[in-house]
Amino acid sequence: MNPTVVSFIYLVAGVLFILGIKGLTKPKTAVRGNKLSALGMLIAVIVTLLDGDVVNYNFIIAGVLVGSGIGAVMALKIQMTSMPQMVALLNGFGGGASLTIALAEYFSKLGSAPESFSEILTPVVATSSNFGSGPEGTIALVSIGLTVLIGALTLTGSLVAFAKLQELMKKSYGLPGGPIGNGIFLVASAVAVVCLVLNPGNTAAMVAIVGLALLLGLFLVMPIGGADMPVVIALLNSYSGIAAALAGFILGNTVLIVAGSLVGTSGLILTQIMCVAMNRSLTNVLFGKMAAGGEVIDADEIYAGKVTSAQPDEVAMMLEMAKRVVIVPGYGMAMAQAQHAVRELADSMEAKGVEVEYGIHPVAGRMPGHMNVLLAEAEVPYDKLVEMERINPTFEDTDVVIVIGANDVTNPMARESEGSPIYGMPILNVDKAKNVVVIKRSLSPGFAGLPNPLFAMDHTVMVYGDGKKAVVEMTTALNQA
Amino acid sequence: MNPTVVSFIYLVAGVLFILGIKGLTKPKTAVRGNKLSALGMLIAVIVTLLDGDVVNYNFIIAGVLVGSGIGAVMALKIQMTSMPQMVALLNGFGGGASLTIALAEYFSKLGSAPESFSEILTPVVATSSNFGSGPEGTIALVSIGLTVLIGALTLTGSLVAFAKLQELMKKSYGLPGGPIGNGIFLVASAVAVVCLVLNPGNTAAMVAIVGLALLLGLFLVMPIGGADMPVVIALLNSYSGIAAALAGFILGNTVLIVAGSLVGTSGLILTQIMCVAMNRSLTNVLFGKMAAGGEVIDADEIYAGKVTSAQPDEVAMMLEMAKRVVIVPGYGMAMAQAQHAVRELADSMEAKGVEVEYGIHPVAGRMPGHMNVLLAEAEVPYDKLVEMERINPTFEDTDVVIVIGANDVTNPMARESEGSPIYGMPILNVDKAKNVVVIKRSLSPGFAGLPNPLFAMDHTVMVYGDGKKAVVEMTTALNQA
Amino acid sequence: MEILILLLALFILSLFLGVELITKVPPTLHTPLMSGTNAVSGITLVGALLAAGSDSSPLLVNGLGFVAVTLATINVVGGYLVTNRMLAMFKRK
Amino acid sequence: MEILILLLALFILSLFLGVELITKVPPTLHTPLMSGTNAVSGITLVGALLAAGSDSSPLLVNGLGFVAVTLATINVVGGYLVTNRMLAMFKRK
Ligand SMILES: NC(=O)c1ccc[n+]([C@@H]2O[C@H](COP(=O)([O-])OP(=O)(O)OC[C@H]3O[C@@H](n4cnc5c(N)ncnc54)[C@H](OP(=O)(O)O)[C@@H]3O)[C@@H](O)[C@H]2O)c1
Ligand SMILES: NC(=O)c1ccc[n+]([C@@H]2O[C@H](COP(=O)([O-])OP(=O)(O)OC[C@H]3O[C@@H](n4cnc5c(N)ncnc54)[C@H](OP(=O)(O)O)[C@@H]3O)[C@@H](O)[C@H]2O)c1
Repeated sequence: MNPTVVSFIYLVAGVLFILGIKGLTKPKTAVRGNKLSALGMLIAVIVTLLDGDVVNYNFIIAGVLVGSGIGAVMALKIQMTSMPQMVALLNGFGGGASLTIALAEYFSKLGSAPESFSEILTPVVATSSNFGSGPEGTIALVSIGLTVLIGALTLTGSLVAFAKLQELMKKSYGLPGGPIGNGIFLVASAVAVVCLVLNPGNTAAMVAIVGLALLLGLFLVMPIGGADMPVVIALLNSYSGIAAALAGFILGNTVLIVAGSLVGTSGLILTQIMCVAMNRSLTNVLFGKMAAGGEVIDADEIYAGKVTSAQPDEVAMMLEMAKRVVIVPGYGMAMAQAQHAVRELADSMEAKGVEVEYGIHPVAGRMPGHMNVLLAEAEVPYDKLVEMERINPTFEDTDVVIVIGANDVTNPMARESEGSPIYGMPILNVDKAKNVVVIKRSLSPGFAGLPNPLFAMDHTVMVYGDGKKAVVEMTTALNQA
Repeated sequence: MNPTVVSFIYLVAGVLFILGIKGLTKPKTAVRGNKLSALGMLIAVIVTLLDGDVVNYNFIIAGVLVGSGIGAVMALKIQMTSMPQMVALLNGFGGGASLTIALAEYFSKLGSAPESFSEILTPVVATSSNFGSGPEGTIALVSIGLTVLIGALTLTGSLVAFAKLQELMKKSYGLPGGPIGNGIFLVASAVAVVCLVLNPGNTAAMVAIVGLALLLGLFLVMPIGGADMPVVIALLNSYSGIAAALAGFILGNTVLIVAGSLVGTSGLILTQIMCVAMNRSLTNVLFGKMAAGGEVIDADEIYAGKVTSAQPDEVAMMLEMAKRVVIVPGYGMAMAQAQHAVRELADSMEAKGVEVEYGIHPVAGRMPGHMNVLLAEAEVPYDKLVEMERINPTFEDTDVVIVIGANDVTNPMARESEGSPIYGMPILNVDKAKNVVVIKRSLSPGFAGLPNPLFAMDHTVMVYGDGKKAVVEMTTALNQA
Repeated sequence: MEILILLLALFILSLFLGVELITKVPPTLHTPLMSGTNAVSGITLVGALLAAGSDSSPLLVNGLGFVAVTLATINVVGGYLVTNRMLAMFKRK
Repeated sequence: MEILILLLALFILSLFLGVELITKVPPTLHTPLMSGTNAVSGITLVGALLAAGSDSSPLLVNGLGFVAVTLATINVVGGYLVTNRMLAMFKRK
C-alpha cells in the first residue's frame, strides 16, 4: 500500500481512539465510545497486515486465534466483583507483549539469533548501525532497552498485583533493605541497558536486563498492601502507555503516539485521583507502609462496652419508619457479592415510600469506580449513585445510613484525630446521620488496620454476619412487616 | 539559527498559547493565562526575527512602532462599554494583515512586481513552479488566493460591524437580490481564484479577487442587524483562525497550526453558543431577517391602559422592604454607562441587609459576556453574577427584580406565544418574581423589535428615564430612607 | 529532525488532550476507563504483528512474535469485551 | 507527504483540544476570550515579518509587508492589552 495512505489510516485510528475516550466522559455515550475505540484498533491491525511488511501469516493467525479465545473467555466469564484482578491480569499481558516485541525487534535487527541457551550468552559482533543510521540507531537501542525493562517489570508486577487481589498471596515480602535494595536492582538494570547500547551484540546484557527487570517487578510490588494495588496497576498502565508513545517516536507512527499518550495520562490522572482521595502521597503508597501513627490506638479501649448490636429484623423496623435512607457500600459488599441483595432491599424500601440513595466514596472497594460497576450490574440506575461531595451535606437529613462492608471510608478518625495515619483523608460523614447500621462480620479493621470509632457511637448498631445474608434477612423482614 | 531549534521554539510558543487558553477557563488564572499567551507571541516574533530570512529591519521597526502605538492607545483609552466595537476593529485589522501578507507573498514569489497601476493589470509570465515544485506550487497558490479572499472579506466586514456597533451606520443596505446577489459575488471571486491558479501571472485576476472580496464583505454584513454583529465577528474571527492554520500547513509551521486551530474553534463555539441562546440558526442570523411572525403584534393593544409607571423614590421604598433583589442588566445599561451606579445601588441595598444578585443572560448586551465585563469594571465580584440556568429557579423567591436596559432577554413571549419570532429563545423568567421594576427611556422595543408583555403586567412598574440617572436617584432615596 | 519536532508536537498535544478528556470522565466510569485504556494500550499489537509476520528472520524472532501477538490479542480482545460488558450495565432510571 | 500527514494530525489534535478547552471557558470570560483569541490570531505577524524583512524583493513587497506588520501589531498589542485590562478587573468577593 501507498505509505501516505497507510499513515493516513493510522491517523484515522488515532482519531477513533480520541472519540472513544471522549465517549467515556458520559455514561450515555460510553458504550458507543468503547466501540469506536475498538474499531480504531481493528483498522490499525488491518492496515498493518496489508502493509506489505507482513508476509508470514502462520504465526499471526495462530497468535490471534489463541489470544482472542483466551481474551474472550476471560472477559465473558469473569465476575464483576473480580474486576480489579481482571484489569491487573490484562495489564500484565500487555507488559508481556511489550517485552516480547522488543526482544523480537532486538534479535531480528541483530541478524543472528541464538539457537541454544549457551549461545544466547555468547556475544555477537554488532554495532548500533544494525538498528539505524547514526544517532537513530542509538535511540532505537535505548528505546528497545527501556521497553524491555518497563515491559518485564509490568509483567511480573501486575502478576503480583493479581495474586494479591485474588488473595493468592496474602503476606508481604520485600527485598532486604527495602527501597535501598530496590534502588540497587534498578541501578543494576540501568547499567545493563547502558552495556547493551555500548555493545549491541552483547546478548548477555539483554538477558540480564530481562532477568533483573522481572525480579524488580516482583520485589517492587510484593511489599505493597492489597488495597493499594489499584494505584500500582494504574501506574504500570500509565508506563505502558508512555512506552507505546515512545515506540511511536521511533517508528514515526501517529497512532502509537496518540494512543500511548492517552493511556499514559489516563493512568497518571487515576493514580493522582486515588492518592488525593486517600490523602497519601504516591511515594507513601509505593514505598512507605501507612504512617505508623503517633500513639498506638487501642481498639479495645474504643470499643469496650460501647458497641451495640442488632438483628436484621430489628433493623427492618427502623427502615420501615425512615423517610430517607443512604446505603454506603465498601469492599465487603464485593467480597460478599451482595450487590443484588442490596438492590432488592432498596426496592423494598422504595415500595414503602422511603427515599433511597447510595453514597459512593472514590476509593471504596479495590479500584476506582468499583462500587459503581457492581451496583450497575445489579441494575441500580447510575443517577442514584451519589459522589462524596454531593452526598455528605445530606447526611444530617438522613434517618438511617446502612454501611455494608465499608470501613476506612467512613472512619471519623480521618476527620478528627490528628495523630491518626489516615488523618486528612476525605470520608463519608455517615456519623452525622440520625441512625447508622453497620453490616460486617466482626469488629476487625479494614485495609488501613485501624479501629473505627463509628462502631462505638450511640446511634450506631452493628449487624454481624456475611453481608449478603444479613441484607437478604432485612429484606424478608421488611417485606413481611 | 539551526532550523530544528527554530521549529522547537515555535512549538514552545504553541504550547504557551494552549496554556493561555487553559488559563482562561477560570477567572483566577485568566490574567496569568493571557500573559503566557502574550509571551508565546513574543517568543514567536523574536525567533522569526533571528531566523536569518529577515535582513531588512527598517520596515519592520517602522511597522512595529506604529502598530504598537496605535494598539496601545486603543487598548488603554477604550471604554469598557465600547468593547464590542473594539473587538470588531481589531478583527478588521487582523483581516487586513492577512490580506496584505498574502499579497506580498504573491508579488515576491512572482518575481516582477508592478511599478504603476496600469502595470498591475498587465499579465506577467509565470507558472505555479514560481510558488513551489509540483503540486506544492498549486497548493501554495490556492492558499494565497483563499487567504486574500478571507482577509479582504474580514477587513470590510469587520469595519461594517464596527460602524454598526458604534451607530455610525444605522440603516441596513444589501445587494439587490439579497442572498442570490451575494452568491453571485462569491462565485465570481471563486472564479477569479481559479483563474489565478491556472495562470499565476495574471495579476488582473488577483486585483479582481481583492476588489470582489472587499465588496462582498460590505454587502454580506450591511444587511445584518446591529445586535447580531457579535455573531458576525465571532464567525469572521474563526475564519481568520482557520486561514492561519492553513498557512501553517503551507509553511510547515507548528505554531500557526496550533494557534490558528484554537482561534478557529473558539470563534465557532462562541457563534454556536450565541445562536443557541437566541434559538436561531446561523443561516437565519446571516441571511434571514428575524422571522416575520404569524400575526403582526400590536404594541398598543398589549400596553394600552395596563402600564404602571413609578418614580425612583417609590421604588426605593420597595427595595427597602425587600429580602432578596435580583438585578437584570441589558444593552441599555451599557448605553447609559450605568454599571458603577448599579454597583452603588447594590451596595446600599446590601448595607440595609438585602440579598442582591445579578442575573446574566448569555446574550444580554452586544457581545457574549458583555455584562460581566462591565460589572467587573464596577468591581462587582464575579461570584455574584449568576447564569441564566442557575438564577431562573430563584425568581419565585425574589421580592424585586430590577431590569435595567434589558428587554428581549426578559420577554415572556419567547416562552409563551408560539407565533412570535423569538419563540423558543431561553429567557430570564423575571415575571415570576413578586415585583418587577423596569428602567428604560420609553416603551420602545429592543433589538428584536417586539413589544414586551412584561411591561404591562400587574406586578411590573416602569421607571422612565436614562438608566444611570434613574439608578442614582434610587440610591439617593434609599440612603435617605 | 523536522519530523522529530512534529512528532514531539503531536506527543505534547496528545498529552494536553488526554488531560482534558480524562479529567472529564466521571467517577462512575473509572473502572471501565481503566479496562478501556488497558485495551487501547494493546495498540502494541501493531508492533507484534510486524515481528511475527516478518519474512526471513530466524525462528526465535517469529516465536517471540507469536507470543507477543497472543499476549497483545488477549489484552485487546479481553479489554474491549469486558469494558463493553461493564458499560452495557450502566443505565439511567 | 509524510510531513503533510503529520501536520494534518497536528491540526486535527489542535481542533479537538480547542473544543475541549473553549467549552470550559465560563460565560463570564467570553468577552476576554473573544479579544484574547483575536490577539492570538495576530500570529500572522510572523508571516508579516518575513514579508517586510525580505531582502532583494521589490519595494511593493516591502511596502505591503510594512502595512501587514503595522496592522498585525495593532491586532496583537491592542488585543493583549485590552484583554489584560479586562481580566484584571475580575475579582472574587
Ligand atoms: N478503591 C480504590 O481505588 C482504592 C485504591 C487504593 C486504596 N484503597 C483502600 O481500600 C480501602 C477501601 O475502603 P472500604 O471501606 O471500601 O473497605 P475496607 O476499609 O477495606 O473495609 C472492608 C470491610 O468489609 C468487611 N467485609 C469483608 N468481607 C465481608 C463480607 N463477606 N460481608 C460483610 N463484610 C465484609 C470487613 O470487615 P469484617 O472482616 O469484619 O467483615 C472490612 O472491615 C481504603 O482503605 C482505601 O484507601 C482503595
Ligand atoms: N450579547 C450578544 O452576544 C448578542 C449576540 C447576538 C444578538 N444579541 C441580541 O441583542 C439583544 C440583547 O438583549 P437586551 O435585552 O440586552 O437588549 P435589547 O433587547 O436590545 O434592549 C435594550 C433596551 O435598553 C433600553 N435602553 C437603551 N438605552 C438606554 C439608556 N440610556 N438608559 C436606559 N435604557 C436604555 C432600550 O429601551 P429604550 O429605548 O426605551 O430606553 C432597549 O429596549 C437580544 O435581542 C439578543 O438576541 C445579543
